Amino acid sequence: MSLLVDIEKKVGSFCLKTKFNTKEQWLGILGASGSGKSMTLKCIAGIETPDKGRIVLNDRILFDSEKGINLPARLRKAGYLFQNYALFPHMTARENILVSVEKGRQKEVLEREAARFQIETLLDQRPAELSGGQQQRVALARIFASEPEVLMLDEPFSALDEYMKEKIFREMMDTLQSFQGEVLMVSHSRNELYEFGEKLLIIQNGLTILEGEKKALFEQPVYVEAAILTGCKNISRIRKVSDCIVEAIDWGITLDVGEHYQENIHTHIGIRAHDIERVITREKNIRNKMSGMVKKIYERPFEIDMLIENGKSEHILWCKVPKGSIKNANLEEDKPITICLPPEKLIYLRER
Amino acid sequence: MSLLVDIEKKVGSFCLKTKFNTKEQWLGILGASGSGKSMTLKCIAGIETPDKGRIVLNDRILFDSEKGINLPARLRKAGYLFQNYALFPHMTARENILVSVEKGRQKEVLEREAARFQIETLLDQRPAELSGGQQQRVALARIFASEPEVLMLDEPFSALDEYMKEKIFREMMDTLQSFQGEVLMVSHSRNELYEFGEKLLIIQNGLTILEGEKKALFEQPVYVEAAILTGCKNISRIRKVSDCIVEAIDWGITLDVGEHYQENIHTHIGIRAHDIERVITREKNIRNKMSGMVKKIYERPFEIDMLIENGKSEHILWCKVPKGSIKNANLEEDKPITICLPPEKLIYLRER
Amino acid sequence: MDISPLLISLKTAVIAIIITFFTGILLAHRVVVMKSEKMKTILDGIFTLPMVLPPTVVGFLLLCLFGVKSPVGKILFQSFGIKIVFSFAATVLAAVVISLPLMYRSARGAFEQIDENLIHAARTLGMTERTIFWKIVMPLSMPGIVSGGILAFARGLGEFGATAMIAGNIAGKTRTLPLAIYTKVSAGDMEGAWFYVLVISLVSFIAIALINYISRKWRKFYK
Amino acid sequence: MDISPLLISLKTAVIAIIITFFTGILLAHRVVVMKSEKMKTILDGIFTLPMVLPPTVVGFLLLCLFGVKSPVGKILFQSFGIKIVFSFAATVLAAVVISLPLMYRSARGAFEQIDENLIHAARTLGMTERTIFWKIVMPLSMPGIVSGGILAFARGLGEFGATAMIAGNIAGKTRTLPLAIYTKVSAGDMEGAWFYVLVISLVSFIAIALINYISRKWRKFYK
Amino acid sequence: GTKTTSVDSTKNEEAKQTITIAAAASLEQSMTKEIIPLFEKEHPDVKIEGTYDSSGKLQTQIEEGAPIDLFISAGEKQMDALVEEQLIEKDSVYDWLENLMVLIVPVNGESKVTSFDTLLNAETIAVGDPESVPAGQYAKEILEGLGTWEKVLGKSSLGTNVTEVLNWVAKGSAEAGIVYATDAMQTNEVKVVETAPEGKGSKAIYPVGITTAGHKKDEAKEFEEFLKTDEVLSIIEKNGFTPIK
Ligand SMILES: Nc1ncnc2c1ncn2[C@@H]1O[C@H](COP(=O)(O)OP(=O)(O)OP(=O)(O)O)[C@@H](O)[C@H]1O
Ligand SMILES: Nc1ncnc2c1ncn2[C@@H]1O[C@H](COP(=O)(O)OP(=O)(O)OP(=O)(O)O)[C@@H](O)[C@H]1O
Ligand code: MOO
Ligand SMILES: [Mg+2]
Ligand SMILES: [Mg+2]
Repeated sequence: MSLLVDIEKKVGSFCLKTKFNTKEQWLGILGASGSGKSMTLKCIAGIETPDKGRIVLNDRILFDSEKGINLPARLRKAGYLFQNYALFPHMTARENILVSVEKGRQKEVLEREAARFQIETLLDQRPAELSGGQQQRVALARIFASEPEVLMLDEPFSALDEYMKEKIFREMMDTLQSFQGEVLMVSHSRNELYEFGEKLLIIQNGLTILEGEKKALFEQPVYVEAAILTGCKNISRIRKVSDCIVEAIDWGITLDVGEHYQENIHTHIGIRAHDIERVITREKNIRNKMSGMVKKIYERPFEIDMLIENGKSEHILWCKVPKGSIKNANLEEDKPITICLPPEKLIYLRER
Repeated sequence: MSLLVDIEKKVGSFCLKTKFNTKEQWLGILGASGSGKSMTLKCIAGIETPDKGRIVLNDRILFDSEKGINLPARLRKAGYLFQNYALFPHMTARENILVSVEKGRQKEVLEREAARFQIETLLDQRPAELSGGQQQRVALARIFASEPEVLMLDEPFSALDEYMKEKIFREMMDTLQSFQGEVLMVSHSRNELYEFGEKLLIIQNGLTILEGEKKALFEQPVYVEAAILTGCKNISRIRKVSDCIVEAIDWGITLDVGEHYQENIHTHIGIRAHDIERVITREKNIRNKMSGMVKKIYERPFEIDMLIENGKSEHILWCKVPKGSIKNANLEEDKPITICLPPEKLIYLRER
Repeated sequence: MDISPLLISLKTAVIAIIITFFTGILLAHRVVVMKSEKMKTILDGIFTLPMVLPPTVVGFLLLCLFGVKSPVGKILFQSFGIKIVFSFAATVLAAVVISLPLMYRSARGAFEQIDENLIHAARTLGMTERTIFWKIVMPLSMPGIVSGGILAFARGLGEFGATAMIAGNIAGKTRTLPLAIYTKVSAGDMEGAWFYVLVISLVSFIAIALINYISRKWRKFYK
Repeated sequence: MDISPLLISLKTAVIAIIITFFTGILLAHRVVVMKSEKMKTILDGIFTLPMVLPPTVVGFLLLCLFGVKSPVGKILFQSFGIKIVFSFAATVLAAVVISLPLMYRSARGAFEQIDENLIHAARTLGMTERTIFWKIVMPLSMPGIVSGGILAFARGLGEFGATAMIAGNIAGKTRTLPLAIYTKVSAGDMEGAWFYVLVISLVSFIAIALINYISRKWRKFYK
Repeated sequence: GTKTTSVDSTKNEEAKQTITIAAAASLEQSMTKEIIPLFEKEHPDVKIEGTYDSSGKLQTQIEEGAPIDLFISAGEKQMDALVEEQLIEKDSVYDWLENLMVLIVPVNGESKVTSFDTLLNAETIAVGDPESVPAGQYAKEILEGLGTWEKVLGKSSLGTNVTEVLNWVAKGSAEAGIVYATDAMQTNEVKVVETAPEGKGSKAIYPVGITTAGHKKDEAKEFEEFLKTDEVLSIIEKNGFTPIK
């Protein structure tokens, strides 16, 4: 089981250049809105034709511009979940699901998929009579029913409610364990992708900027753009001050840096909102301590988000603390606060 | 500024009965997939006609079945963000946005909205040439450009990447501060809704089951269904054992209950995954302690989710701990663990 | 009043619409999936030709093509003993040729209005082009197809010039309602003419109501 | 060879298609937004009537309606000095009446194929029904409208029976190409007939290519 | 007795010979209502089908191989052409009837046209197309005889068939027209102001002929002979034609 993709395509002023290779590993594709995620999947599915390159699925050449091969979408066995579902409006959910299932197996397949996606009671409704989330479930069931070799999910959970999302996600992960094929999932939810698979591809402006182990990429996203995509909320340009000391220009502070910092390479520094710690003791030897003002507090069910203003600069640090910890007692807007940016949590970055 | 809604509508076997009243307060609408959220908004927008009831916006009667009033959608000034955007496929983004703006103000409005949603470079593209997220931004800009009196957002952020989501969300919150109208937001993301406004409406199967202050609702969701929607992952039926002691049937343990428990009313008990604590000391007098096995660990960027199996029962408790705390050192699958369910964190529920 | 024109017209129109319907749709589909825009325009032109020529002239051309002296007519007659001119088959032939452009063009318009994403989705689900055509394209283009069907049926029912030329005007055999009306008018029998005008209007009304009803049931979902 | 039929035909077809185009679309729109399905079917029947009657009969009815002896014709003549019969206006009238059903039905099919959500969206954005019609409905139904336009133009260009009846066959004044072709064929002047057949085919080809080209440019986005 | 007859008659029905005649449209009424039923009564073994249209069209159809056994033309030109092409048996052709040409005007209103001499007072004149409609051909010949053809042509609308010409005059589209006497009888919306003066084109000759391609020569011959009977001729006369004895 393997999928090799190495394609180029230009549409309008947008230029796509994707290259990756998976082998019995699920691949998550992370990228900003408009970065070319859907386009990549469409090329694999055979809906869009790349300008050049090759796509090979399990030793079957789906596309090869040099050999002039371009397998029709129908024969590719590439299940693609359209971002807007593309359900057939004139068919009931049942008919949609069974559209590509041969007569003899319809009952079995229908029962299996309807149960999997909890749509037993909706089978006689047409797409216009289904809610957004219900439509998505029917679309997923339809793809599963067609038994593809590679499953490509374009934001599969965006329209599901959180309960459903978690439920279907887990169930899908379980089902997919037995799924004998490649799975690609496009998402801009780093949480989803983090849970999803081991491998991650990060796309930016049509280019694959990073490919690798998800943990490594989350810990060390290398590029500023990748850091933003993996959810790093605080990023600043840096200037070297002395050995092991840099100035974070956008935050207006100087920082002790760790061993990973390389002067010639790194131009930016980042820290995740979760990693900024509040300092409440008067201890002196805490490194990278900073005082500021709480500018804004956003309360979430289990977390508190704060925007912290540095006295010296207008720039703002974003900080997340779990609710209920002693560390966030007496937090109030427009009150002073002391935080620290632990050197081991700093991420060193460069621009592409 | 106020919006009063009190409507009934039957479509197929689905029956909608919504009633609420907002007054210069933003209202979040939370409900499972297919619960009638979109339908409610469509009735307000004038796309669907309720069977009976009234809708009054700022003293303008939009609909009144008794008086026979049914204002056409065009005059309602109700901006509705369609779940699938409903952009006009033959128009560029620019034309879509300006579709309802009078000639003299086009330039100004376009600049304002394009900047707000960061779509300046996409203005000449048609919907088919835009990615899912880009389409959504254009649709949002189009609604803002039409300057409605009530803004209804149907899952406005579902197609945005997380960076954009957070950014646009914050910006929108800021913009909306100056927006002189009601705002309704439908979502199944409790996080989004929690941040969104003070008031919350919880819909289940077409019925408004709860309406009130979001904090109160999150703390005390009253009904099992509401608890699930607000993200409570662990819920069990209960049976009274003795004063202040109940048996949580589905978890297979007995629990000390707090003062809020009322025998005749409550049939279920719940606890949020965040609120389950790991016990690592040998202290004896911790209440509601329980030993179990870690069945599964899901790692997320900043949290760890665990499924914990009780020795006595098959049933599973879902538990979330922040990463990096000492409390989750040495966590491994298939190892024993001790947790406690703090009585003050227990939620007492009943079925509708 | 002689009702044979009604029967002949009904038989002709029904057989003709069946042929036209499927042929028109087939041609339209072939043209729509074609890549070359030039080819599309040329075929559009050819298939529309029977509409710009006076029906009598179309009839004349058909006569040249299918007359017993023509190669086609000769082969048909000598090999199969089929003589098309002045037979019932000729009324059908005339109606088909004259009404085909309507079905073709309407179907083409309808096909072109379908959201391509749905076709893509169908392909990735492994559906063959044939299945896609019958299960997706056709139902989705129903409103346009129905329009085409109504137009083609009406035109076939009302066909006169070409029919008169190739099928003649033989009472009880090839005299359709339009020919009967024409004959009555020519003979100055206005009462008889009005009668047939009424009959043909009624037939067309009923047919349209029927088509509308069936198609409405079929695409009720669509609204 | 006399080219006046070409000029007359061109003038007739162009003026007729302009009238037919807008009238047909207007009627279709009115019918589509109508609530009652019964009313829709009845209007469908009425608007399709000119297609089922032999054109000569339609011409005869027009003659009864607009002839100098008819009330309408009398008023027009006595009050405004306008005599429709046997004038150029009559060729246009015939072409319009005969081709209107095509435009009407095609436009109706096209309108019915539009995704209603887009219309809803337009309404909530505060667009008036008129703006919605021109800016949303029309462009989205382009393929169907173009089909209707091509059909109506072709039919108007090829109109013969009704034209002959109400406009007469006055060389240089009301003799259109189809009439010229008919005359030539009847007279056995095959060479002359072929010449005019060629001319009319060419005109229709060019018109179709033009319509296809313009509409393709317009709706290139759509694919 | 009776039983056998009925059996025989059904047998006859199957054994019946069908011949197709093509006749000028103006003959349809007389043919279908009276002459054919009469013939079929006398010849129970023969069934007659008729197609009626303008003679020009019928000529074309015969030329293109339409299965026709007997042709009755409303003009000698068409018959002659077919004989020339050996599609009609020369020997079978004979002149059956004549139809006089008349000048008509709409009934109501004062007409500026009272005779062929005042024809040019009309603004528009309806005549058949001389190229394709026999009535037009005769009209042309009459007017050529009177020396006014060229001028009339400038004011003429040329009908593609006689019905059109008649209707144009009946509805007042044209102020005058030239048609067959039999046509003028069909409507009371026109009145005859003058019958064409004796001379070239003053009347149409209706010749009858048997096609060479027909398979039912005997029956066709039988019918052709039948047309000459007094019974038929009196019917014809009643309908406005003049038999040629
Ligand atoms: N036909 C086209 N012409 C011009 N540009 C296009 C065309 N189709 C797509 N694009 C551009 O290609 C880019 C990639 O689009 P794609 O749909 O792959 O984005 P995406 O990564 O899936 O984004 P999202 O998460 O918002 O769905 C976008 O910037 C879009 O504007
Ligand atoms: N025309 C119809 N006929 C029958 N049932 C319908 C019709 N339209 C909607 N429904 C049903 O109404 C219910 C509510 O739909 P609605 O779109 O309001 O859900 P929703 O709360 O917006 O869900 P989601 O979050 O998935 O979008 C659904 O269960 C749907 O199946
Ligand atoms: O235009 Mo025709 O020849 O009367 O059907
Ligand atoms: Mg996308
Ligand atoms: Mg919804």
